[in-house]
Amino acid sequence: MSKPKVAFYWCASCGGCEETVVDLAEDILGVVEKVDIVLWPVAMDFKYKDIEAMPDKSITATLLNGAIRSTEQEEMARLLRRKSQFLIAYGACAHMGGIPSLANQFSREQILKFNYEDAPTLANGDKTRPQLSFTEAGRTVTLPQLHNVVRSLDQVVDVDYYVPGCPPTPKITKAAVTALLEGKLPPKGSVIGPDHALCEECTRKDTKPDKWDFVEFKRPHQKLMDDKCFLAQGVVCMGPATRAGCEAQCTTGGMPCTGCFGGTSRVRDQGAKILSALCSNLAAKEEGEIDATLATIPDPVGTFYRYGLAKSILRRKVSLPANS
Amino acid sequence: MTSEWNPRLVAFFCNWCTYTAADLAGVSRLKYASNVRVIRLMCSGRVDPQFILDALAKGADGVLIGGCHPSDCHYVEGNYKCLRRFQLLKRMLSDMGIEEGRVRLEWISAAEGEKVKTVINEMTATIKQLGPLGMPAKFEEWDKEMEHFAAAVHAQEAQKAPCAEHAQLQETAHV
Amino acid sequence: MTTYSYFPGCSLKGIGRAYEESLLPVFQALDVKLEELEDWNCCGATAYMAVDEVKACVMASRNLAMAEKLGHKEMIAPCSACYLVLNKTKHYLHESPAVRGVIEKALADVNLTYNGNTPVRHPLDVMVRDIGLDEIKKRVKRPLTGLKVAAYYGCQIVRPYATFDDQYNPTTMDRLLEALGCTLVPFPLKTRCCGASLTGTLPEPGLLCSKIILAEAIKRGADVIATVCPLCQFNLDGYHDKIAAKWNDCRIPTVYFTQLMGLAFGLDERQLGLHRGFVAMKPWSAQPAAAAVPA
Amino acid sequence: MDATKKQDVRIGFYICHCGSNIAAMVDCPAVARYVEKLPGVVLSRDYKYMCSDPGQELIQKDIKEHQLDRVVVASCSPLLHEHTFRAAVEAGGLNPFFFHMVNIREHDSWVHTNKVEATEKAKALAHAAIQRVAKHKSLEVKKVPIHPDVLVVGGGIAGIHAAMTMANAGKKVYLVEREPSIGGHMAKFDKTFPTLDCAACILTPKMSEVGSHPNITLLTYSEVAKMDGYVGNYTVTVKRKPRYVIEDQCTGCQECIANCVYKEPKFHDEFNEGLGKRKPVYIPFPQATPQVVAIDPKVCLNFRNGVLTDKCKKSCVTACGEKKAIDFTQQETVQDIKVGTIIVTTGFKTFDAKRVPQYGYGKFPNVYTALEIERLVNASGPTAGHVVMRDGREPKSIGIIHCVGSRDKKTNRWCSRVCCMYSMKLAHLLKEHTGAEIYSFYIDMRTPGKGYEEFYDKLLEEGVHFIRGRVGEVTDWAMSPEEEGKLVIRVEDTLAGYVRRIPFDMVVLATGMEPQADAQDVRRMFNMSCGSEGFFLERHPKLAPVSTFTEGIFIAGACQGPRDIPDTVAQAGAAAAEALALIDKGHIEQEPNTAFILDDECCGCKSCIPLCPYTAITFDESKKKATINEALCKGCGTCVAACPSGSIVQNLFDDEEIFSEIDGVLAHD
Repeated sequence: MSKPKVAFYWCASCGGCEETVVDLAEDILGVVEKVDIVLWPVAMDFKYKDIEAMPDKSITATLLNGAIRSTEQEEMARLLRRKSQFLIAYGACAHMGGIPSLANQFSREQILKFNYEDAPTLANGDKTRPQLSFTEAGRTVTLPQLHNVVRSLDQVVDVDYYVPGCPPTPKITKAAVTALLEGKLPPKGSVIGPDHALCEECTRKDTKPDKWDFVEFKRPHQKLMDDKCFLAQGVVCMGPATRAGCEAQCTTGGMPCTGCFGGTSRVRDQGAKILSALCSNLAAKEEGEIDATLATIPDPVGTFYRYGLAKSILRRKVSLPANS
Repeated sequence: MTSEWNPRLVAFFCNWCTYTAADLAGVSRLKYASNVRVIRLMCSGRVDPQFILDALAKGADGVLIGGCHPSDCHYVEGNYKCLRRFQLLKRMLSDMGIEEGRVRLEWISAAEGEKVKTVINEMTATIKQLGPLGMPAKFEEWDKEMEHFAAAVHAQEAQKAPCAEHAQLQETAHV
Repeated sequence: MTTYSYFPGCSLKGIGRAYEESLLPVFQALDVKLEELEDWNCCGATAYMAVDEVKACVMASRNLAMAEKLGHKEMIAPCSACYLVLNKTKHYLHESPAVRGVIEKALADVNLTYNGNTPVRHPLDVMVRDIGLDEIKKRVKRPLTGLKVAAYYGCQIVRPYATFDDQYNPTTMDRLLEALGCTLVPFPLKTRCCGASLTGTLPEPGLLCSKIILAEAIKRGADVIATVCPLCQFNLDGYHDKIAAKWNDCRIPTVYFTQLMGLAFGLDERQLGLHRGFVAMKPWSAQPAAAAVPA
Repeated sequence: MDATKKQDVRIGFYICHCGSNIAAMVDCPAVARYVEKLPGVVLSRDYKYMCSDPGQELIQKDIKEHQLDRVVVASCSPLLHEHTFRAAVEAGGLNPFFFHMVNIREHDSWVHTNKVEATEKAKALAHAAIQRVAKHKSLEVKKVPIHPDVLVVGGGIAGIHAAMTMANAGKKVYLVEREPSIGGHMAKFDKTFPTLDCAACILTPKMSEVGSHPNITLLTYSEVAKMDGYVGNYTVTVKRKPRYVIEDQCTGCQECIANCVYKEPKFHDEFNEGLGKRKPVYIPFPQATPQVVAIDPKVCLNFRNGVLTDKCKKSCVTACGEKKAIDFTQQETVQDIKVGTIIVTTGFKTFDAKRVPQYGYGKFPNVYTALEIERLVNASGPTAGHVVMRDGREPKSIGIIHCVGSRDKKTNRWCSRVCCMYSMKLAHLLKEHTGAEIYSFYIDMRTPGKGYEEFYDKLLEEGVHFIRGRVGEVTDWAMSPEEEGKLVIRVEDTLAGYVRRIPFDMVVLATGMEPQADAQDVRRMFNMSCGSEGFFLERHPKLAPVSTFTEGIFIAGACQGPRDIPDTVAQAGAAAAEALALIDKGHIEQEPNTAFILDDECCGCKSCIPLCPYTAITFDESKKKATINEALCKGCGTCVAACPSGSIVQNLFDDEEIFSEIDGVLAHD
């Protein structure tokens, strides 16, 4: 009997997720032994037409990372969905839109204009923008088009499982792959990982005070931090609103949680919930004092939805045009 | 269309003050705009920011929160917690392109039936000026850019007999 | 030095010039500067108000808009009628979108706008609440000890807007005059009608109103009636012969509170316009009490 | 059964016409037809009166016949009838919390004028309820034992009557009064209208009964400082001010008063409205209860500025002798009381007549308030019932002005209800005492009560002059010789149609009733609401007139609004009956809307812990998770909204229930 076929693909992502697969180190050999990798553009040479030629559902599982923000990515997502029995959103971008979905605060035109015309680091004297098609010497080259909206994978196609994280840890990746290979799968739509928040496994948990009474919030660069709970030091930490499973790598390493695993299954909007928890615990009662404390969170959207704007309840800045 | 459009307001009223005030407005037969839909909670402290976002995303043009006056909360200070969240949420909503007048927090005591009327009427007028928020329609409109490929996939799938093939593949899935 | 915009109105330039003559040096003595509104117009009172309130408000609002342009925080209007009409106009501008619409359009035609930023204050209010009685006491050089005064406020500075004093029993002027050393006689008719413009149209009831006030002040033992309003002053001072012919002689001087302040501050009586009254106040410098006080 | 799946539920929907209250503005059959098509709905009916017996029976019958497992009723406010329908659902064999109520009367038909819009709104609200009720869970009502003791706050006639009623029913009552004696305003009155029986004769026996009742603990010269707990289990902190006299040891012999170093009384006597004088050691009035003297440290020579100096020769202590009742070292003490129910009867304050300066109170000595006249005509008052004015003369003519501080936009807008009647009572008494000519100036004559209009007729026959018109001013400005030296009332006589000036020797101001100056503090302490005028707000003006929005706390008397003695006593009885009904049931049923922590899911972040005002949430150090003490939780849901991982659930208001309600109200266009 043939080995199960597995595909890896990346869309709008930084490449970190691909690194995690490699980070499995010697464990990867075990995986490679058990499966046939049919697509892995970062490491192996398969082409689009190879996949297209495969019968539908002939890939057992596709691990797709990255958000969907171009026509090409959308097309690949749809193709892989069709060819795979299980489509797995791998990493924060596929899961919730990730960092790229912070672009949902701007229109496509604003983004293109900044990147190809206004960015201070730019050397593009002609202000040339990418063309969708270009013909030279009788040959036409086409480029994919940037979408107006950045989407999580499940906002484009049906997703079977989610592996959270920016990037997912080797441990959680291995757990997902093992579950797949052994057929010990949780209910469809599950996020692979525990369903409680990060504090549970944070090494700083015991130093968390019973009362916060925030009077000021600090950002990591504003303060030399000791090894106490970040919130006890007035530093915004998304831990209480973020799914555990990362082994608290950031907080152990001296940085507060920024929320890449997303909220728990009981939460519909991670940002709204951390906002609620933090604000409820301010010390101030008067409107003016409250505002003064909150002024120390200069960018609530960027802070609370760093990885999840696409999958937040509002998804995108409401006043932006659908097409620009 | 625009002349017929009536804004839809979702209101979260605390049981003890504002909900009672709305009852009082009723008993007093005060008349106000009919486009508000009240959801009763025990305290304005129960108002989860998710509720407000959800109401907007599901098609509310505005959200009103009503609680007891400061220092009058039936649960001591649930209303302060509501106020603190509201102050940041307001900023966040404006960053997300939602006009300030669409979400409002008002302290309305059990005796202020008249204020229920004024606030709802004012808010209705404000939102009529702002026009529809129409998030559900926006979501649809945003997704139109995916129609092309979605249609293509649909066409391809229609050519096959997906059911039989699918069943067969499921069997071989976990070998 | 604090500066207020100053809206004199027609009376202070005409029949009530003694008011302005005393008001300006008194404010100067208190180190307060008044800057007169350039090209001010009629406040809109009386006849305009009676015929067309909105048009009256339009006239008043031009003054308000210009005061805003002048940029001082507040404007002083010493005439009670001006004070009332300007405040009434502000009230309409805030409360009635319809009136506001008409006014804004009219102002736009002359390139003016109104933002509601300049409060209109009565000098009595400014003296007592902004400058303060302590400051005023410091300037008193010739206390008016022994001078018995009936403080008469008239109606318009407390009704309908009782912004700085009680509607029925105002006491601001009483306290101010006490600070100058005066003795205040109990005066129950503080806000009773002086006859107002009635005297011009229906003389009999109008004159009766004036007579009641004069007679009561005399009965209460007052040497002088102090007032804050040019129309009150005119009604109480202007018809003594007619009143004497009809009822009995009720001659008693009626002066502006600012004139008494000027006197107490040691300013020149003639400069304060004290000679202008039909029934003039006896020269204070000749009073024995005044002589007893070292200069 | 997994009740959260829509297809699994069988919902019955009922829309009530409420006669025409709802049906006149909402097309009830149309709403029923709309709801019938919603998922999970098995039957949908409209009915004339759902709260009636046949209406409730209909629900019960349908539950059985159609195997309903959820019920939604669209009718009036849930604050009015939720318990009625829950009981009906329970009687039909379902858990009472498989029910949800839609408010389409107070929130819809009564406040809107467009039938189409009102009907659409009813549909949306019903849709939300249908979606919500599908998620409802079976819940148990929590029963909490009720402490049988009662606290009555305020010892006026309302408090006295309520305390006596409860005590006679065998309940232990604490009666707290801030003055040195109980009796309140009524003790100051001379006679009562319309029967003219003497106030003291009917009140003082009740007062002494209170003082000696074995079930009543009387705490005078005391104030409630704090209230904690919940219905059935209140802990009340009472602050006892030092009266410098040991209550148990004072026999009320008053030798100390006779022997005070001040030979003559010379200090302001509060009980006589300052018309009389008292000594630093005093008993407020002859029939005071308890019969215990008090020492006023503000004027006693043994104190200076209220601080003990011990510089007086203390002849009072010598006079007290062996009883040793006087104790200058007494300090304020604090006492905790445990009770199950509380009756608040804190009464009213009379309007300060100085706020209407044109009536000259405080300026002209012969202008009096009505309460001062009560003392003047009283045989045990400062003048032993002899009506003489402050200048020593007996009045020959008296003007009584009604509505001072009532029915007036500038002061108080409300009618104080008692002034017309007590003004006539005083007119009668003054005429009786002095034979003076009496004029009463009224806006409208309000005599709605048993025997009241007849009393008015009697006064007309007695020759009291009634003039309809709001008095403009009281002045000493005389226009004619006969007005000289008199107080002139200027008034427009609206029946005769001209302005009159009438001179009087004496003017009486019928001052209205106002909320107590500290009503707002009392309200906060007992978790009550106030109406816009500042009187305590009843739970429902008609159906729950002595209840408040806080369970187990009742109100009676003029703290709830101006009223006369008969109404006050009736209300006090009603409040006592309500409290008794609660106590005798033995337990309180608490709404099961408490919150609980999902133990497996809580990560122990402690966000919720400081948010609970009742300290119901604690951190379990062994499990490293938060835990909620259900007995302390009052169900506000603040912690639920704040839990960042969604690991706290509130019964009756869980996230999914509310989200489905949001979904529902917006589902219908």
